[in-house]
Amino acid sequence: MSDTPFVANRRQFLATTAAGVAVAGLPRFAIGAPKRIKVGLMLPYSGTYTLLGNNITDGFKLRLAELGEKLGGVEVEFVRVDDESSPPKAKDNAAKLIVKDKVDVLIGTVHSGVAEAMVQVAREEGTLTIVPNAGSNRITRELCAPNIFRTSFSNWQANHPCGDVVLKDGHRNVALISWNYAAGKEMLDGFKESFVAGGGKIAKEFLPDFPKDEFQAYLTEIAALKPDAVYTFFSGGGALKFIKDYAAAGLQGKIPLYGPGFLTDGVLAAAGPAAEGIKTTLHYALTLDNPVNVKFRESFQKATGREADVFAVQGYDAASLLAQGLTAVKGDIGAKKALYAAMEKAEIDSPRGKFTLSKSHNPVQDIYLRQVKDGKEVVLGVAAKALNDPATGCKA
Amino acid sequence: MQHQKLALPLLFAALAVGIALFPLVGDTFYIRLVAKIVVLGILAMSLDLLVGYTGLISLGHAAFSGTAGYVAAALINKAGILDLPTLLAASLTASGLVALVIGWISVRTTGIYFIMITLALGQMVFFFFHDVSFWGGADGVNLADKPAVAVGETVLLDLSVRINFYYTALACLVLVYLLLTMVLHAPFGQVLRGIRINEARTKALGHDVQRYKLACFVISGLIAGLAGFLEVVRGGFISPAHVNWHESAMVLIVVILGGMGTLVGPVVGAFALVLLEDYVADLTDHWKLVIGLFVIGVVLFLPDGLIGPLAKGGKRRLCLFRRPKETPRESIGDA
Amino acid sequence: MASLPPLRSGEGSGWGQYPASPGERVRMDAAYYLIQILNGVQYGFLLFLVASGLTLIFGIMGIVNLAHGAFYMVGAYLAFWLDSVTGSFTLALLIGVPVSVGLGLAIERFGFTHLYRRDHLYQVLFTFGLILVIGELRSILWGNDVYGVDVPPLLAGSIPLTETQSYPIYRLFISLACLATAAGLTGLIRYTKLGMMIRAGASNREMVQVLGLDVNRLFMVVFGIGVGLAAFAGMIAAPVNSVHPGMGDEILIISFVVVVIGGVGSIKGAFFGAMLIGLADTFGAVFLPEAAGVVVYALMALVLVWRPRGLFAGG
Amino acid sequence: MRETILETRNLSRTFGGLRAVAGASLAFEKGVVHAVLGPNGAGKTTLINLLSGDLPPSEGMILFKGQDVTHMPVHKRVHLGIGRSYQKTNIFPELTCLDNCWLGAQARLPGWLNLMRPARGYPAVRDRAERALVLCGLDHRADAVAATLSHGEMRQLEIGMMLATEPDLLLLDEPLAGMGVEESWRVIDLLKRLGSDHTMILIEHDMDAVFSIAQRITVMVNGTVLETGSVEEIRSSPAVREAYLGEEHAA
Repeated sequence: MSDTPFVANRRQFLATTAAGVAVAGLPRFAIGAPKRIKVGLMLPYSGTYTLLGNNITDGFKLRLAELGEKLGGVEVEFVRVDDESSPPKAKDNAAKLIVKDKVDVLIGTVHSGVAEAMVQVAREEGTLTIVPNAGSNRITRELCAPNIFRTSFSNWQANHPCGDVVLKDGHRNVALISWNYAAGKEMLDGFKESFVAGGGKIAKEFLPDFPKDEFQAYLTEIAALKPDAVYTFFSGGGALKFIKDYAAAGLQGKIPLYGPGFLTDGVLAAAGPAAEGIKTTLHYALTLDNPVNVKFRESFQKATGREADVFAVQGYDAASLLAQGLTAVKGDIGAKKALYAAMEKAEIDSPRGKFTLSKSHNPVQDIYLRQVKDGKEVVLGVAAKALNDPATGCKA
Repeated sequence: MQHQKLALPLLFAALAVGIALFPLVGDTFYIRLVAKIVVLGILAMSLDLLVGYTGLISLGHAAFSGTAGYVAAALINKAGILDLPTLLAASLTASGLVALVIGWISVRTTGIYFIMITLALGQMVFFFFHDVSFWGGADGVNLADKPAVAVGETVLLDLSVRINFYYTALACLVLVYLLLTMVLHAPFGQVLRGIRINEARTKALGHDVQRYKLACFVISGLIAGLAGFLEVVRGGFISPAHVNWHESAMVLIVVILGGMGTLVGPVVGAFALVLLEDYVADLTDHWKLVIGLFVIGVVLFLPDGLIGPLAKGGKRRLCLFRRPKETPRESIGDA
Repeated sequence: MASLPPLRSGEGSGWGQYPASPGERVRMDAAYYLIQILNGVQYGFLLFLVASGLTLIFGIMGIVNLAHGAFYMVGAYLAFWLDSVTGSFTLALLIGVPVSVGLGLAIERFGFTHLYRRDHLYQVLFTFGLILVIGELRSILWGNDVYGVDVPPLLAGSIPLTETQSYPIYRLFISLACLATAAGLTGLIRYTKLGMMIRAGASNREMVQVLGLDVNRLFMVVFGIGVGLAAFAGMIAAPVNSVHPGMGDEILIISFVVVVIGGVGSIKGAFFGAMLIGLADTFGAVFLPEAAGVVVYALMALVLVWRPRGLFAGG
Repeated sequence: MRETILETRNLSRTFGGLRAVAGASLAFEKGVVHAVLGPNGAGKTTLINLLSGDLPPSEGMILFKGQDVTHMPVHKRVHLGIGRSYQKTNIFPELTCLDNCWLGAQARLPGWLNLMRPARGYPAVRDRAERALVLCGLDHRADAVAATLSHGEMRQLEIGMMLATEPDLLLLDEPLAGMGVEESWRVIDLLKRLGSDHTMILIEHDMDAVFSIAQRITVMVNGTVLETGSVEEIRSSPAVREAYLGEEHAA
């Protein structure tokens, strides 16, 4: 569990800080700009994605610490809700933060399904929301809104560049496999779009049920199909299992494996040699050689005792984005129009390299090509420069 | 028995009035929470008809509410139908049919076999909505809009307005309570009670118990469907997790927690569990541990539920200590 | 509200899994089918280990043990933890199985014994509570991360069949281990006094008392065996399955299906049920990917319509 | 010769290898109390279970009022007018005596899906239930919870529940099982009263009871019918004396 010292929840906080009670009770803006803002963290603190939730949280807190525990001159009070990555509870959890705890800013979440439900509530209530991970395209397309921002990526962004990569490597006939759920399909579609356009052919597409991780049957069929390459998206447990089974089935090295970076992020240690040679595209790589990243990895390591990862970065940047916005409006969270405008124009100096935001509030960022060599994620270069999500269907 | 006859209906009346007045005083969040509780209460009541009154322990109840919810969602999002009566009719028909099929297969067995089969068939429904991408896949789907009752251009009841939904749900709760009370006092209900206490003898007295059990299953499924429909309208969201057996188990907990075989108990249980969850989740990230221990505690020390003392008349107890006589073999039942 | 976009599933029918037309489906060579069958059988064996314990507990104790999958998960996490501590997978097995059996017996003593005289309902809910508690304890002890367990060096590597097709040795080992366990279990039940008690108990609990046998001890032993089997399954599966929080639930439900198909209390039923499901799941995944999840349940429904008490229901 | 109400033809039931009832061909006449005697394991209870439909026969057929009911389920036979009581008291312990009979009385309602009107709103049912209570002599205990009854009273209730279904044929399986002396006399009187205007098939160990109640007697030995006749014929039958009474006196 996260070991950085911060308010674990509302009750404890109110208990410890009289000021908190005062402000929480007072009508907001009675005295001009408030001295503090309430940030609601709606993230998974239990279940499969716990680690992601904690890294995002700690990334955010790390940036806050760097800025002297203030964002745009105002102090921050945290309220935390464990969303369990459970879509059915998503709306109630979001409502809990917005309606019950009356947070000024909502940060969340990891799971796409939960994020979409959360964003819908945020749209209804008009609460400023920053999505620090969930890549569902729809969040910055159909669901986009003036008060919805994203500091991570869109599923399309993370996969589209890989189509050309695979073609450049000379593979024309590729088998696809991912879980049969929204994120999985969006990832594969992102890849297919550029790959097929470039003349590639899809040998076959496998969509096992989420979160089934018995891949043996599919691997056997892939081996029989003998495609030039396999493009896959799994994450966490599924990713680890797939990578190991792929090697165990004797396909490693025979049929090269490609995918979005989540395939290898966070599982390299556990996967060991089985992950060797896998090529992935992502908007970040731990080994990125830029000063911000080097410093970020150190201080994150120092603060938490854990190795940083892409999720920590996304949390870290969420804080940066909010800080820039608040600075522009001198901490007056009430001045929404100006605040959103400032955030939209923000240029974030992130460990992943500088990035800006599109009209639909999705990062315009470089996508890197990485490959696993000797258990390390090595950056081979930039697969797509300043890539912008098409944002089809965004009417805001 | 005697004072139970009065105590329980009075308790329900008090609850209903309390819920009706709450919006005048309560803050927005808790009004939402109560709406959630009311819907859960309806679902738990429908399960009480099976578990508490007929002795049929179903672990697949979420299949019925879930089906109704999904059908409503699909009609709203894909066919753009917003007419409340139409949607309700369609959803209930769907949940009723599912109940009919699952019931037809499972009422032929009893005891643990019944439990297992309802669980397994419930999961089958779960995977149906989970796998077939027409329904929206693992992440679930959001409602594009909320139903309303309109005559021509004039909208009589718009459920997207929270307070409207609140009182609609409350009305349904009261209605379901009255309906079930009626059914249970009718000859039909007498036979159900007979089946719970001594199925073989009920049969020997000339009642086609299979048929009664199936009918009971379908009625329960229909009411569960109503709850599922309300839930999807309330949350504006439906996902496979709504159909998962964990959901069914939690509803079962709600029934026991409140006190089964009492109708009002399940509503009390809904209040207790939802409020507990809301409170504990604030205290610790390991709140599931607390809930788990709580469940175990209830099972071990509170078999009659919170309103057990009120509901006494010893009927549950006697039933508990009658069962062990049945050997697993018997409990596998007369197929 | 009205401005909200339409349902996601509106995009793409989902049944269009195959860009390649069916005719274009590559001819699969013999090796392919051999391996697919091996896959199905191996999965079936694993299911058998879990389901056999489940069915014994059903048949003899008359308890629906929802927590059975949790023991499978505990086994897997123990395998991971002990393997990383001791550095030896064998050692992990030797320590892990007794530990989990001990845990199971403790729960039987302090929990179930109070519930034997109660309605099934309470036993079911008790085991459901156990799932939540064990799950959270797991996340406190080992966190919620996903772990991998290395295949013991001896069994690493795979047997090449064609230039792309090859079969992992460790999976063969799993099948053999399960086969051995199955044989042992059958022997135990057929030829020992304990086995006699178990058979008696499975067909009729009162008969056990008639025979003047100590029911409580029988229950304890049976529960111990059940938990042991589940944990053992979890442990040997750990190297091929990633060790993750959801694993218990996944195996539990599918084992239910196996028991329902095989018939309560019937080891034989559990075996055939497991094989049936193992193969159905494997080939379902290949031939109708979209409906893969439903296939096994549809199969179960069919069996139930035909035989409401399962294929090998006692009595 | 009275008309036959129930007839069995070569009725048999085997459990595994054991033939509990072997080729029983019997005719039971309307308005007659017909007792079935026999030592333990003679297959008496099995015979009753076959007649009531609790057990399916292995062979043979059963005719009730000339209609083939061989494979008819229990509840349907009740509707035709076959009622039975059990040897092992089989009642609804949580319910009052009245409610116990009520459930039986309800079986005669037309249709089954009666969801609206309260059960109490069916006077016909109430009358049937109360009549049954009077008949079985428990009218004074109408509101007592069955579980609180004495053993004898439970046996009476057992019979009362059956009567509530207003059967034309009563199947009584050892109604005196495990009763004290004056308790059993109460039930014997009850049976005599019933006998005057009901058709009964009665299984009983207690010879004196049987001889005082029954008009016709069938003696069974290991599943086969040894002899059927009037009380006198049976009393004087050497075969019966040999097979049954002999052992009975020895005991």
